[in-house]
Amino acid sequence: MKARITITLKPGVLDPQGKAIEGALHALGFGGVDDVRQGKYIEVEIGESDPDRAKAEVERMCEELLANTVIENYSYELEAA
Amino acid sequence: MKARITITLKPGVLDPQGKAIEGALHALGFGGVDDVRQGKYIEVEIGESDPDRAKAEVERMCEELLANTVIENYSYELEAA
Amino acid sequence: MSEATQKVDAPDELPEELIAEHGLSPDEYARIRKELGRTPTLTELGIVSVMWSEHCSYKSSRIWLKTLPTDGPQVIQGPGENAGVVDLGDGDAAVFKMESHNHPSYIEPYQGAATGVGGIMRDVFTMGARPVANMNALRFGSPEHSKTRHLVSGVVSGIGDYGNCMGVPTIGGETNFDARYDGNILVNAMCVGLLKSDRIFKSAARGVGLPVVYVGSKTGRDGIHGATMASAEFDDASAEKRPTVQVGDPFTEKLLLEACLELMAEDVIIGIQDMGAAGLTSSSVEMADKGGVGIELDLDKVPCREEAMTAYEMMLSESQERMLMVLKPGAEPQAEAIFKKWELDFAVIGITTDTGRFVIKHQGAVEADLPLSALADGAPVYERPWVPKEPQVAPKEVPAADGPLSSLEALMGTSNLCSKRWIYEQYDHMVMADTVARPGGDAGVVRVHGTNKGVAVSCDVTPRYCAGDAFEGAKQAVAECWRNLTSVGADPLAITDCMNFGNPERPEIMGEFVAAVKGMGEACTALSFPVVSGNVSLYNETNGVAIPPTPAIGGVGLIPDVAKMAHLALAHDGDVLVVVGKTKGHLHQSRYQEWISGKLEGPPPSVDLDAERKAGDFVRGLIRDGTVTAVHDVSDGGLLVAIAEMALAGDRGVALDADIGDLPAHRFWFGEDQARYVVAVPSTGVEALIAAAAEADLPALTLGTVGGDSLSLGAEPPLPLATLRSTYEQWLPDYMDGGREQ
Amino acid sequence: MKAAVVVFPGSNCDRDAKTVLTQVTGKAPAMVWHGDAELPEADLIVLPGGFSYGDYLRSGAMAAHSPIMREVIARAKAGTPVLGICNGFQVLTETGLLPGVLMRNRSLRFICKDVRLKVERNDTIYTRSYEAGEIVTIPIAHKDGNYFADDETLARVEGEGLVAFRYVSESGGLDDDANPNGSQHNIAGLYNERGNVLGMMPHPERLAEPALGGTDGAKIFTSLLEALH
Ligand SMILES: Nc1ncnc2c1ncn2[C@@H]1O[C@H](COP(=O)(O)OP(=O)(O)O)[C@@H](O)[C@H]1O
Ligand SMILES: [Mg+2]
Repeated sequence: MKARITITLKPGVLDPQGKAIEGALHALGFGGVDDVRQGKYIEVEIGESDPDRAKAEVERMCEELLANTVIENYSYELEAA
Repeated sequence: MKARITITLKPGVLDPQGKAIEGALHALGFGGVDDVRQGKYIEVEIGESDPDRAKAEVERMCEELLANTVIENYSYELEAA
Repeated sequence: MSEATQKVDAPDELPEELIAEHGLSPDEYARIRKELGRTPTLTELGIVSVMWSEHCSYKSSRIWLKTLPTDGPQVIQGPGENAGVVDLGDGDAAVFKMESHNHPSYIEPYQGAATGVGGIMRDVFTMGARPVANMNALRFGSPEHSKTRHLVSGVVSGIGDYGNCMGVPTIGGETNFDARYDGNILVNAMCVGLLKSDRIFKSAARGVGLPVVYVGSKTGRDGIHGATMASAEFDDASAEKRPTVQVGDPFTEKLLLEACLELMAEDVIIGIQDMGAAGLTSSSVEMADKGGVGIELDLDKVPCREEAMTAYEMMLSESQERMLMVLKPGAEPQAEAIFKKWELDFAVIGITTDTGRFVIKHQGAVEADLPLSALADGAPVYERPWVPKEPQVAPKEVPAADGPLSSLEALMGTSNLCSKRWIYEQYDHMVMADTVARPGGDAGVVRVHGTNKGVAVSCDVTPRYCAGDAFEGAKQAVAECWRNLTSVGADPLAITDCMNFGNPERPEIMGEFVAAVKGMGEACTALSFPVVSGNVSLYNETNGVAIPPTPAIGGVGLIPDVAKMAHLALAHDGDVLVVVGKTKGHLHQSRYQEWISGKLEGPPPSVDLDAERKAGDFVRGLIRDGTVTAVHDVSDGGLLVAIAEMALAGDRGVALDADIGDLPAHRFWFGEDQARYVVAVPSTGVEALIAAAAEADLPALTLGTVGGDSLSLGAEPPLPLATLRSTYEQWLPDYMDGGREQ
Repeated sequence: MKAAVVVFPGSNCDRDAKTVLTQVTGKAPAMVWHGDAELPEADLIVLPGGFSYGDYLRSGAMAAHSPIMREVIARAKAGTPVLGICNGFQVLTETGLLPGVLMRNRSLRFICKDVRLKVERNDTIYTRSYEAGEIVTIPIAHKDGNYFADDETLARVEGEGLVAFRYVSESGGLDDDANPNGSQHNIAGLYNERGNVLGMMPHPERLAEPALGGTDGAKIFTSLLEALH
């Protein structure tokens, strides 16, 4: 199965990249833009076809490595191959 | 409206980050993992409520700044505030 | 597998467009057909096209490059290997080379510049050296051009991210802004490495039946046609060529570096060659050609990142971070263990043969079977027609602005004379903990680890001079580089070069190239400063408009004891500044002329190589015997700019009171006459210094006294250093921020 | 004093750490490859600077999961001094041995330059050769050194005096101009509660010799030598 994982900063956590993008967008004339936040997107092919087990596996990956749960949240979608 | 933008490397473009993450996941015991690709996820609040105009604006942002269209593709979803 | 028993399945004919797309002229194609006695396969066409491209074959430049001086007692390895090697004494040697990544950096500045840095470091560690210093020479378009800011930002972070991750300090460089580079920026990267002179690795694959080994990253469809692209002129459709951009992976290169050095400590490598432009093709052809053997590759063994790659794609891929080696038979397991430890791919993909042929097999078919002689030495060599440039007539006198100090203030806040701190602070210039002279001075200096010897490095060329007169300009580039090394107290040893020019098929461009080679050659000979490696980048033009001739020079020197190194920062109040060398007030093609009249015209300053040598040897002597407390050569902007740089670096003012004789003040203070140095000397030593200069038949003139916190000169209000500093430091950061606030 | 320097794939200040440790202690440290299961007995463990795993994903994240780190964490918890420099600091926060995270610099750019630091206290094993409140010069070289912690953590860190170094101006002021990367409270280095773990973004090993332009960095190592002797 393929997992599409989105990792975002928790609300309240400073986001220097998001802020810089926002500034650059304003400079390019996108005046109405606001609240820009940057996160990560990770696609992983997992060798697991059972949805429950796949779910458990993806969550473990996120908790252990992909996200720093002190500052980041994650969400994901699973898609059968 | 809120735009959720996902930026991914074009197929075939080397993804050193994805490769390294894959290696680390293997080392952590996620043996079945394959084809890891890393991209970016960006959330933007745009001061535009008309869906067509919002679409056009987000696309222009992606083309001009957010995505490096030489090596990256982008996709997005719009969500009313 | 040494006999190619199978036949090549060649097509009857190849479409003309296909041949043209591969950048081969009808004549060149006819030569291939004749050589083979049949039509080439697509894979063969690809192989020949990259090997015969300007980038790999040097077909337009070769006959001229051969005229350059390449010898000297200090030279261990001249041009012909991956990098040149010079002797540093005690068995130490420095390995260095400069290379261009111009076209890729224009198309994708971050990745283009990053992979350029990665490529030049591979050239250096392929020789068995540990890279210890990087330099970068950058030419951007006018600051007003809409793409410039984006290009600066991408190029600088690309260079930084790659070098920083590798843990190799970037200790200097140069940066110019000039509208003539609007459509063709130049990104030239230089790397210096250190090794023991009895442990140099070369690329020749000597011996038959030896395993050919692939290590590093996997092969993907990256940069296919990169080498031919680098040799093609830009046009407005070049956006179409975008997907050929390669992505760099500095982390993998760091592992590759460590793995290669670990294997090199063993006695198992016969030849080694990095895969740069034209990847597997040019690396294997070069190794076989230099070793005088044939080579046969089995592409089924090549580690691939993507599925269903064809022989054509594998042979032309420019995926980064890969190396090819020929090992002693039986050494494979030992080598494999090292590369596996570093988590890198390792595959035996071929064997050397006695057939003299380049044979490529893939999935049971022979995809190519070419005589090696035709690919390397047999590549075309052109004596392209060239015309010399009309000598420049000096236009009228350059007008004077109000006062020298107010002119200085304005000049120091221009794109070309301002501080490049914004750039070099993005480069880790201290990693390896041997950087004894950081960027901001005349040359960067790193210690030979564990000794007190220093290796000084500088990159120089003044393109506006070369545009005025390519011969004098090229002489000046070599002389300035020699001077910058001298200014820190080094003995200049040798240079590498990066010859950036327009389309050589135009006789006037070829004329610039010829003049530049001649000028370089003359200067290198006169200064005993031979060329040990280099690179040529032609076709730097867009829609028929070429860049100014830009022969970038990268020089390396040796400081026997870094305790006796000189620096430009003024160190003591009360010291006296003295200019060594003759001030004539040449203002044509100067920064002052550009600023006051908005034009660069007339002949550049001429370079008297005898005077250069005399002044340099004299100043180096003063540094070695501890006479002087600060040294700076005079270059862009002239005397007053040099003095201002010394004052800012030392945070000490100067009261100027020079006797300028009959020269108008603006010519004295801003003229760009060559062969000059400003030195600071304790007041008690001034007389002796002036006398020694006279003895050496060198003009020397006192300029003023160090002290205070401003520059003062005549009746003009003094210029506070704080004011000058903010002008000097702020231009580049303000410019780069401008994108945000516009 | 016997030191061990852990080498991760992509570490690049391991040799610099070795050089300074050898100079100061007179003994070469053990260089330990990350994949080794065994960590030798050591009075000090150093996690050096560099780009472990290319700093891909998040700086320090993958190194924090290296097999050797299990042992490093155990030793740290048992009281062995662990010094993380630059990337080593990032690894320490990723393992949770130190609180907070090091985010991308405010400017988003890599910064390499000398900075002024205030030594907050001199009653620790790392700083006893300094004066308390001393302003010292040590270089930084990083892209991700922007210290961030939530308010509660920050209050705890300050309350317990865990800040080791802060970025300051020449005169010791805590102004924003002196803050090179946007770190909260200008934090440049941090101790754990027990004081045996120190993470710092600046590179003391790079200014530990007059020829390199200064010696302020050496005092960290002389302090350790004295304390652990
Ligand atoms: N692209 C760059 N990268 C690193 N350092 C640079 C770069 N451009 C300029 N510098 C540094 O800025 C200083 C001034 O450069 P330059 O005026 O070209 O020196 P010089 O006139 O002595 O050749 C030098 O120390 C140089 O190394
Ligand atoms: Mg100079």
